[in-house]
Amino acid sequence: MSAWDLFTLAAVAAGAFFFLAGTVGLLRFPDVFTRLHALTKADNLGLGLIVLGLLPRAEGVFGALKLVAVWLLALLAAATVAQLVARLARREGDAGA
Amino acid sequence: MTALYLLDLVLVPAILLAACTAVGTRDRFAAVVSFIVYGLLLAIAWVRLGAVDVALAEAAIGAGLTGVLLLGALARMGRRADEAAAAGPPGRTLRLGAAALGAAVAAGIAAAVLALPEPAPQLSGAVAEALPALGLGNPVTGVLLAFRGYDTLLEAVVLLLALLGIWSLAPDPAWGGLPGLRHRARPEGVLAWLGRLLPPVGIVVGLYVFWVGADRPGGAFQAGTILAAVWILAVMSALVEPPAVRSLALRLALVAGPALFLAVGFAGLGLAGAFLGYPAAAGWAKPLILLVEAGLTLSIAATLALLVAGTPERAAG
Amino acid sequence: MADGLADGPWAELLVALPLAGMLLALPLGGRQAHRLALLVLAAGPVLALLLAAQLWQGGVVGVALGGFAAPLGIALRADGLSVLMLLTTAVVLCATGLAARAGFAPRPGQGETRAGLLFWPLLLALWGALNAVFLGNDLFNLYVALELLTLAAVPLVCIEGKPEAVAAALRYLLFALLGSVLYLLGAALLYGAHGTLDITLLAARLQPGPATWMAGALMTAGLLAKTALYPLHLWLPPAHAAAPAAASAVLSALVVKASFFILLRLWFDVMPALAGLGGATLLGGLGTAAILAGSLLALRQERLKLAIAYSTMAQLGYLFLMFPLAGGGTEAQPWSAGAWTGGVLHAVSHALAKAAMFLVAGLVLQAAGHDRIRALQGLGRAMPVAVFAFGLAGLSLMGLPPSGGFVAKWLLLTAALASGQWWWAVPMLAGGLLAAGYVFRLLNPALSAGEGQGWRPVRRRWQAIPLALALLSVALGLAPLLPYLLLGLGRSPAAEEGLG
Amino acid sequence: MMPDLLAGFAALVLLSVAAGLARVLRGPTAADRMMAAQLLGTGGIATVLLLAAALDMPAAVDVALVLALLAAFAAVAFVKGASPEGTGDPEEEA
Amino acid sequence: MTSAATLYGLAGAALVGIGLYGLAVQAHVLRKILAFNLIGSGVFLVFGAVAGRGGGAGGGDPVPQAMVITGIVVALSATALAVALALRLFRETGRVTLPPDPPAGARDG
Repeated sequence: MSAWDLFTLAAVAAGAFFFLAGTVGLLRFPDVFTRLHALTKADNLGLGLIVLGLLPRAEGVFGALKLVAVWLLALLAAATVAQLVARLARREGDAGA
Repeated sequence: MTALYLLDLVLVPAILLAACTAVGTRDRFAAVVSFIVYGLLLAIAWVRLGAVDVALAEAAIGAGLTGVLLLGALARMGRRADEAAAAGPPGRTLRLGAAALGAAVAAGIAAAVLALPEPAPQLSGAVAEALPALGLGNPVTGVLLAFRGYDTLLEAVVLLLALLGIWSLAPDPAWGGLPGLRHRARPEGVLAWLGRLLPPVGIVVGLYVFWVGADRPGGAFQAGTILAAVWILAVMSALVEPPAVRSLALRLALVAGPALFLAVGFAGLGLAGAFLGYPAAAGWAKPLILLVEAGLTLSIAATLALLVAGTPERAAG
Repeated sequence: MADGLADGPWAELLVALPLAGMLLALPLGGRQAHRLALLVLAAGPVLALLLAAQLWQGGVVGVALGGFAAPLGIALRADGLSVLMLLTTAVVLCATGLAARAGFAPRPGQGETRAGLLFWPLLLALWGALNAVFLGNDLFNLYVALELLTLAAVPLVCIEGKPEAVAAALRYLLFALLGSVLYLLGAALLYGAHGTLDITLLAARLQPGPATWMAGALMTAGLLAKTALYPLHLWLPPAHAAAPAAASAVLSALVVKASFFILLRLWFDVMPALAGLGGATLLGGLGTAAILAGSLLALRQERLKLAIAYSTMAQLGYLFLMFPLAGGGTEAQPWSAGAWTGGVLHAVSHALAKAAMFLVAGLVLQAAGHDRIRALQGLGRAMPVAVFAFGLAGLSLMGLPPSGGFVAKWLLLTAALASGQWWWAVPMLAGGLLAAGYVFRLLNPALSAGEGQGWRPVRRRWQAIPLALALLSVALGLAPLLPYLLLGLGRSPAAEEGLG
Repeated sequence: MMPDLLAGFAALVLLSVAAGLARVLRGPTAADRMMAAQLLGTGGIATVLLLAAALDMPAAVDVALVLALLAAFAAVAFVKGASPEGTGDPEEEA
Repeated sequence: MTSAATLYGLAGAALVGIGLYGLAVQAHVLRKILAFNLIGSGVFLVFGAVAGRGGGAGGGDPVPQAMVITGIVVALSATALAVALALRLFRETGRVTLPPDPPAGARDG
């Protein structure tokens, strides 16, 4: 097992840990805003670390760029959801109150 | 690889659980969200099975467009109480009967799947043998565009027919007008921002998926779906309006792909001696297939986008 | 010349031409779509006759599409049964196309209208789908063709935009989708077991086993839902009654026959052994129930179109008597071919007669503005030709000589008695009597001497269209030899010698 | 060795996000359900990437790319779907 | 690979069962459409099992894979039409369920 493999494993393991943490937050935190807070941090970091870990194994520069593009797109989606869902949650909260 | 079975052990129950949730939960919104998650899990399953072409189609269509269609319809039909809820949960007898039926059918199919012969009879060999003559590297594209091109031709027409069916539901005064309702978005808001940012990226990804389709997983249907999705996003961000259905340019875009496919098919009668055939001369088949795929990508993108946009409801200005 | 004709790509054109017309109609727009459609429809009978000539001269027509032979590619195959169905389809569609001008051709000076545009590409697609079904020799391709058929047929049901038609169309769509997904599941299992879905190859390779039996059961169930066999008939009467008359004519005459046709292919060509499991008797029993229930319900309707739609449900029942009558023991049976031919002739004569009846119903709606049977007194004097056509078509439904329906039922009856299964004769005779009952009940007010007040006049040439169809349905009984000979071409061994 | 480990991590990531299905089911608000779906989406993308590496199928990265693109699309559709008539924008002041 | 493909085929069988249950039990039209899609994807998984059982690289037999892609597109077409019909029904009548079965021998349509 080469040093790159060890790097891959370490990064992937860290990424998996963040996913686990995100789920725990989603399931255990008391209200929608704290859940949102936990979630957006966790899953983006998780995916980022996994992408980072897989970079040495990518097929060429183009393959590596694609991996990074995947992460950026996911980041974008998460940011949008965070923003819009927060608004929505506030409105739903208002309506519920 | 034994660890893959670990993945199967997670993935298969998750798929079944998502399916049960989609069917069983009271909350309709939760049901549709479960369904979208279910589509995502299926896409992973197709990757797991090594069928990347199918995974792409499932990711784009199953998880993407179908979910969006259902979400949009749910929003318009209202999540408030209605006669479906008023009727209360389905009766016990019905549920038991339906469960018994479902279980019996599933057991029958499972028995049949388990009884399939070993080694499995298949056409991989025949496809691999005939593929080089077409100049293609992706066997699935070879099957879709050449060996079973007739299926694909009919399928493209099916897609268009669904759109005609949806158009046929328009109120007469709105005929010729714009499909769906007008979307709103705050001009400097996140929606509008995303609507400006994503379409260029999506177009690049769509063209890439189309282009690689000849030699590795990808192709017209997956690419067309991606292009349709980013266009729908632009509509939802209130950046563009869908075209009026009386527009000639739109109608030409809708029929271009299947019409081109038919034309190449007729040309095959003369050039290859068979309807939907490609000339045997070296190097002719691949450009023709790419041409047909390009036309199909355009038409599929236009058709899918308008399928989601819906019935014409607003008279054109 | 004759050689050139015999070698032409008629089978391919029968599928491709309607689709090309459909694609062209959309950019052409609502002012011209009907002209294009009628032009394309007019080519139908010609192409079908050319294919018949090809079959007559060279035997079963097989086409490997794209030059790729099965199992890699998809084959089209035309035997006598296909050609007879294609001919019937071409004739019925020409007639309905002509009749539909009344409702769907643009008025002078009017711009493009919704129905005025969309009806025509939908009709052309429906025709292309029917041809694809009758020519298809690949079970997966037949699935795609069936979906094409469904997606063309459903919008036609509600193209006039009536709310009850929308509900009927949705119910129809859900039934049809369930049917095709079950069919597809069967196809998946068959591919898994045999590595091909080509009907000819499958017939040669078929190994009985759990996968094959399950596939047969699933495909049969799916096709029965699409054919609206009792008790899966619930969608049919509202859909066929709510559709505009020209569409009802095609739906009742042809669309339900398409799934039945695939059922015939499945049972007689692919897996004749299915019958050995009592399946044939079950289908016959369901057919019997359909004949009785459909006829009784037709007798109770107050609306003309609903009554005709319930009669379709009943008449479809006869088709399923083919299965027990053409089957039975283990050795060749002389009556099998008779039963098979009788069933197919029944499908054809019913198609012609039922299309005529629905087109008459359309004229009635046009003249009276409603189709309440009791309020149609004196209609016979207002539109004698149409009422005569309805009567002629009724003869065929009752199975009275000299109609095509008579020959068909006579062949089935003979087979029932010859095979010693006399009990199948009972529903046939009862169904004939009941058909007489509902046809007379429908005709009675029209023939009575009521005061025919306020009918809008209907030109003779519109009335001539259903008359032509009804006359053809009768002529089938006067000259049954030609279709009989045609049907013999390329008939499967199971159809000659019996299932099982 | 390496492929096995990567596949194992794929299973682990999938398992942890699949638990989010409970939040889809339980809610209580639409926002909760959407967030859970979002987590499943991101985790699904990670799973696909790990699988692509484990099975040595670089083409499967394209699936992750499409999923990531459509994640944003689905997010917008979710938010739209939660607004009346499905056409609004939660950022508009109602 | 072979046994994994079979496992997913069995999952497909279960999905068909779950979908049939939903189709029978749920009254809301959109829920019925959703259930139909579950059945459809179950069938596709059976095709996937058929394709994968052959072993080999790239998901095994490409023919069933192509059939699944065709099937996915056809299912989407049908879903879109069904959704449009459901919306039209809702606009016309305010109903989100199909009207009860037509009474046998209804006296007046």
